[in-house]
Amino acid sequence: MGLLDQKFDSSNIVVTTLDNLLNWARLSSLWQMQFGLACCAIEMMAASASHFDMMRFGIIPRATPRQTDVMIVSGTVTLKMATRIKRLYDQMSEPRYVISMGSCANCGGPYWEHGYHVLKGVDRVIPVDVYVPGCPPRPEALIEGILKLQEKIRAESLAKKKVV
Amino acid sequence: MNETVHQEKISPTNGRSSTGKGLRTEEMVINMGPQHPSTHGVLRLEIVVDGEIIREVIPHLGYLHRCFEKHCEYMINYQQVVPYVDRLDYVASMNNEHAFVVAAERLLNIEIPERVHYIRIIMAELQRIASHLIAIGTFGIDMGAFTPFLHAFRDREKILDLFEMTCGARLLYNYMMIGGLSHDLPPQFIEKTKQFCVEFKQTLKEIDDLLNYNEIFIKRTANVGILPKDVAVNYACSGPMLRGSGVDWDLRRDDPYTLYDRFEWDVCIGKGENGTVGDVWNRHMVRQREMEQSVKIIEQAIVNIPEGDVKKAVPKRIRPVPGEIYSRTESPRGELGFYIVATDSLTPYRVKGRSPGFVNLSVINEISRGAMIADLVAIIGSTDIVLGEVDR
Amino acid sequence: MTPQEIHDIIKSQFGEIILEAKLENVPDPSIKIQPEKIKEVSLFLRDDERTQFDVLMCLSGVDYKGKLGVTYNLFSMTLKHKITVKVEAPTETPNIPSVESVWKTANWHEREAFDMYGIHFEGHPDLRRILMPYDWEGYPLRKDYETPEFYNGMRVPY
Amino acid sequence: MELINSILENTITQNVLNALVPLIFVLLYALVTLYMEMKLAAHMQDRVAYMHNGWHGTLQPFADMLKLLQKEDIIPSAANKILFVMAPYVVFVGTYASFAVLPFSSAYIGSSIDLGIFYLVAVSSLVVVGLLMSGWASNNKWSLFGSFRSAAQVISYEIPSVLAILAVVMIVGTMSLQGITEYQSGGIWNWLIFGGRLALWKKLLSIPFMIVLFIIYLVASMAEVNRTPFDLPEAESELVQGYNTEYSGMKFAIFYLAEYANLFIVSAVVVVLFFGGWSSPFGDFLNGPVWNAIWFITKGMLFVAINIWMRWTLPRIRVDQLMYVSWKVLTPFALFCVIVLGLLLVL
Repeated sequence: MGLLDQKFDSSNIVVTTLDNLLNWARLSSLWQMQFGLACCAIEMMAASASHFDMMRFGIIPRATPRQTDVMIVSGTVTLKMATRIKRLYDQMSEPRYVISMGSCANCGGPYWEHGYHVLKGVDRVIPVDVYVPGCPPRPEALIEGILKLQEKIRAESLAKKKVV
Repeated sequence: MNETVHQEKISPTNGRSSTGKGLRTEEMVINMGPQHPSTHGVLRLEIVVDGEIIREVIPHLGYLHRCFEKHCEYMINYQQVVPYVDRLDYVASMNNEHAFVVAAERLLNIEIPERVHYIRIIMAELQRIASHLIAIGTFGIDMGAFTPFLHAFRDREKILDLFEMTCGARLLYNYMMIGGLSHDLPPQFIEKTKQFCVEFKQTLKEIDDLLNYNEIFIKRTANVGILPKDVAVNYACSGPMLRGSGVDWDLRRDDPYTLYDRFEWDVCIGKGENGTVGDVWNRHMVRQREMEQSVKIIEQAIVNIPEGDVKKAVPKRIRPVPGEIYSRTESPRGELGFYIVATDSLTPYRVKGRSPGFVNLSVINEISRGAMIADLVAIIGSTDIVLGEVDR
Repeated sequence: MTPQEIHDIIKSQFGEIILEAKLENVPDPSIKIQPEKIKEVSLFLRDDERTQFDVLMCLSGVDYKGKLGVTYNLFSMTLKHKITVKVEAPTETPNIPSVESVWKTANWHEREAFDMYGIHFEGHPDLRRILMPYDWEGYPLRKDYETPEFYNGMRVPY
Repeated sequence: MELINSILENTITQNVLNALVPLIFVLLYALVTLYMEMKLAAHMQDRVAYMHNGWHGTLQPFADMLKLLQKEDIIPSAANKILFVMAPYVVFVGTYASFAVLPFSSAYIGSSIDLGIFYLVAVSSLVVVGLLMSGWASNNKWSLFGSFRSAAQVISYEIPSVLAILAVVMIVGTMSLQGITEYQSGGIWNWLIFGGRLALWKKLLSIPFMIVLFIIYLVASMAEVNRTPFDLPEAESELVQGYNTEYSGMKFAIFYLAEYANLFIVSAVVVVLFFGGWSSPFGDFLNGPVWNAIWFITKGMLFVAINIWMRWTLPRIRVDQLMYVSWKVLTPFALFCVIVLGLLLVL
């Protein structure tokens, strides 16, 4: 990789354009894992249904983690579920992104104090790219979160990033 | 996804040959959930199958156990429980709130104005329609028909708009208070609701045409997952699950809790037009017809709604008399009860939510033996569980 | 049938097993009986012509600090009457006969009470945890329960 | 110059060039169909679907494709690696090889063999092998279910579809797809759905049977390409994604491509068998090699659209019902039609 790294390090026009193209492809075809946990899952469903129609941005729900790019952790993560979420995240193929939707997934939400069985934030088990606050966030908020994720992807550089 | 690790319980039938004649086949244990498109959330089922035929279903719950009952014991007062109650059955929050405030009012002996009763009934019935729409839509997806789901969600948005103009929230409202409501109805609410009732009848017909009387759909759901009357009663099933089995039972009529006895409407029961009473199709159709009845109730309620102050009876300080109570209401999924033990402190001593989903789900092993995997999906869809209230 | 009559029927059938009865001036009339008799009483209440309690609406465990209680909310669909039956057992030896064979619905309710309070239901066919993970320690809804610091390497408190 | 000429005249080069045409066509067609499917579905569902990438979301399929190229290619550690890697290619080869005999126009056919339709039926069965391989190699119980279902389904539905083909071959008297198409040229009235070039009374008598055969073939072909209501092998609500559950990135893209290509093949066969192939419906008007290709692709896409319409309308049927439909409904009806048509031809 050494030679390639050096070549790509000084980003010339070709590499930049290629980067832009690849980033554009990634950000406009974010396939979402069809995976709901709790209350937020209903809002997530509403966001992909007729009224809000997330498919406008190229977001298609897929049932299997292998073919998905973004995992929307929508709802309360319990300790029993946390290991499964970790496993699902491991099953996803790179490049993969995580949106933590709702207060519960961000920090435990209303269950932060006495929730003996609630994981206080999904970022304790998997890395999170975008946090969407709200209990539950409105579909507009989720779409905003996705746009934020797109911004993040736009700034990435595949050549510089070490792809696993 | 597919977890091959069964650290929790290996079924005793694993690897045993089936008793059928002819070809000797091995049974296989497969794991469905917690992430599976048709378990309606985070239910996990361990299925013992022989080919595609199901021998046994072992449900594993608790993937969404959010310690509701523990939280209730730490609240400052009873009113603070209401937001947590919202999050039990998150597709029917208004009904949950209704159940809890009715229980608390019985415990505290509060008389509330008639207007509050009427508004609560309107909200509960609108929410019942919204919840049934989700049930019907997702059931369509389980059957492989994607379009009815989107049609259902499109019309659900109209109800959510009504809720939003009333209390500002789309899904979890925190609208009802013990002794009253947090807001009165907004000015345009009555007209908009009337308009919705008119428009909604069209949707009902659309769903009938698109899904309910589709030949493939009937073939898929009739005579599947038959739940006989006596089993349903012994398992204490409730709601559409019980009525689908042909039991004429609705708490709104048979154990009236607010002013439901003032309205004219019918209890819908499964009649077995396409197959047997108590099959999946009947349970599905009970939901469909209940939406019509809910529209009927709403139409009567918005015409007769009296004037009044919705916050008049809200107590400044809730201090209950020691005692205990079990109060139940008819939520879209069935009998939602709250068992509350009160001491003289301001916090509840013990709150137990008797959720209909939890009880209805327990019958699943009984009714899905001998069915196929595709039927199991139909059966889960027809029980219409919401894991938030199953696991609490 | 009024609660008083139900109380009298139980009394005449089983003798002195009723420990306490709150029948007047309470929202839900309740009868507290000896825990070891609960299964016989349940079966009797379900099958007797006069009572016919065919539905167990709810079964809840309660921690009374020092004692663990179980509350059975019964209802008859045919005769439309209700009664609450209660039993209590000491926290150290919380053994209560299971009513799973009387009402199937008790199966999961009892598993939940076992999960949350550690009440041991004798004769239950499949008494294991239902909501908490199978390797969880302690009974979370007991009043003296303390949340563990870690579970499976994950920090539990905020 | 001579070198170039000799290369161009070389038969191998010509064959390669000939083979490139369908490949390019498949890629373009898949992109168009992907877009069309989502837009048609969205139209039925009161929404807009792809909108933000390119004009009305037209660039969406390109984005999907480019993204799938970048995805990590996972081979599960417990999988049978050789079979797992081979499976998508076997599926694709099965579909791609079928394109060799599709008569796109009077001037172009990849390979005009006399046993065209026979070859097509044989080669497209290769897809089943690929699906079985993928399901078995994934070491995933859901995938296994999916691939077994698909094997059972494709093999059972081959029988009614072959019977329907048999009837057509009986009337035309050739198995060459180009021959079948030429037989139907000369206007809409000569199409086999209207009995082809038989004598008038025979023609009128045969029309109802041809329509039944057409429906039988349409249903059977839908089952062969695993589309709703016969999408049991990848039934999302039952089997997660069925046989392709464990596939990611490029391998999944190839499955996807093969599925769509297959869809076109069965639609094209319907067109060739019953709707005059590349021939213009107006006799000699709008006829000619280029117009032929346009007619062929238009007719094919029409049936693709019908498939899409079905998919987003109907629920899915169950495994036992699937078998029932094939063995107890379609096969007897097809047999009956074949016998009647045979009698008609003998008279």
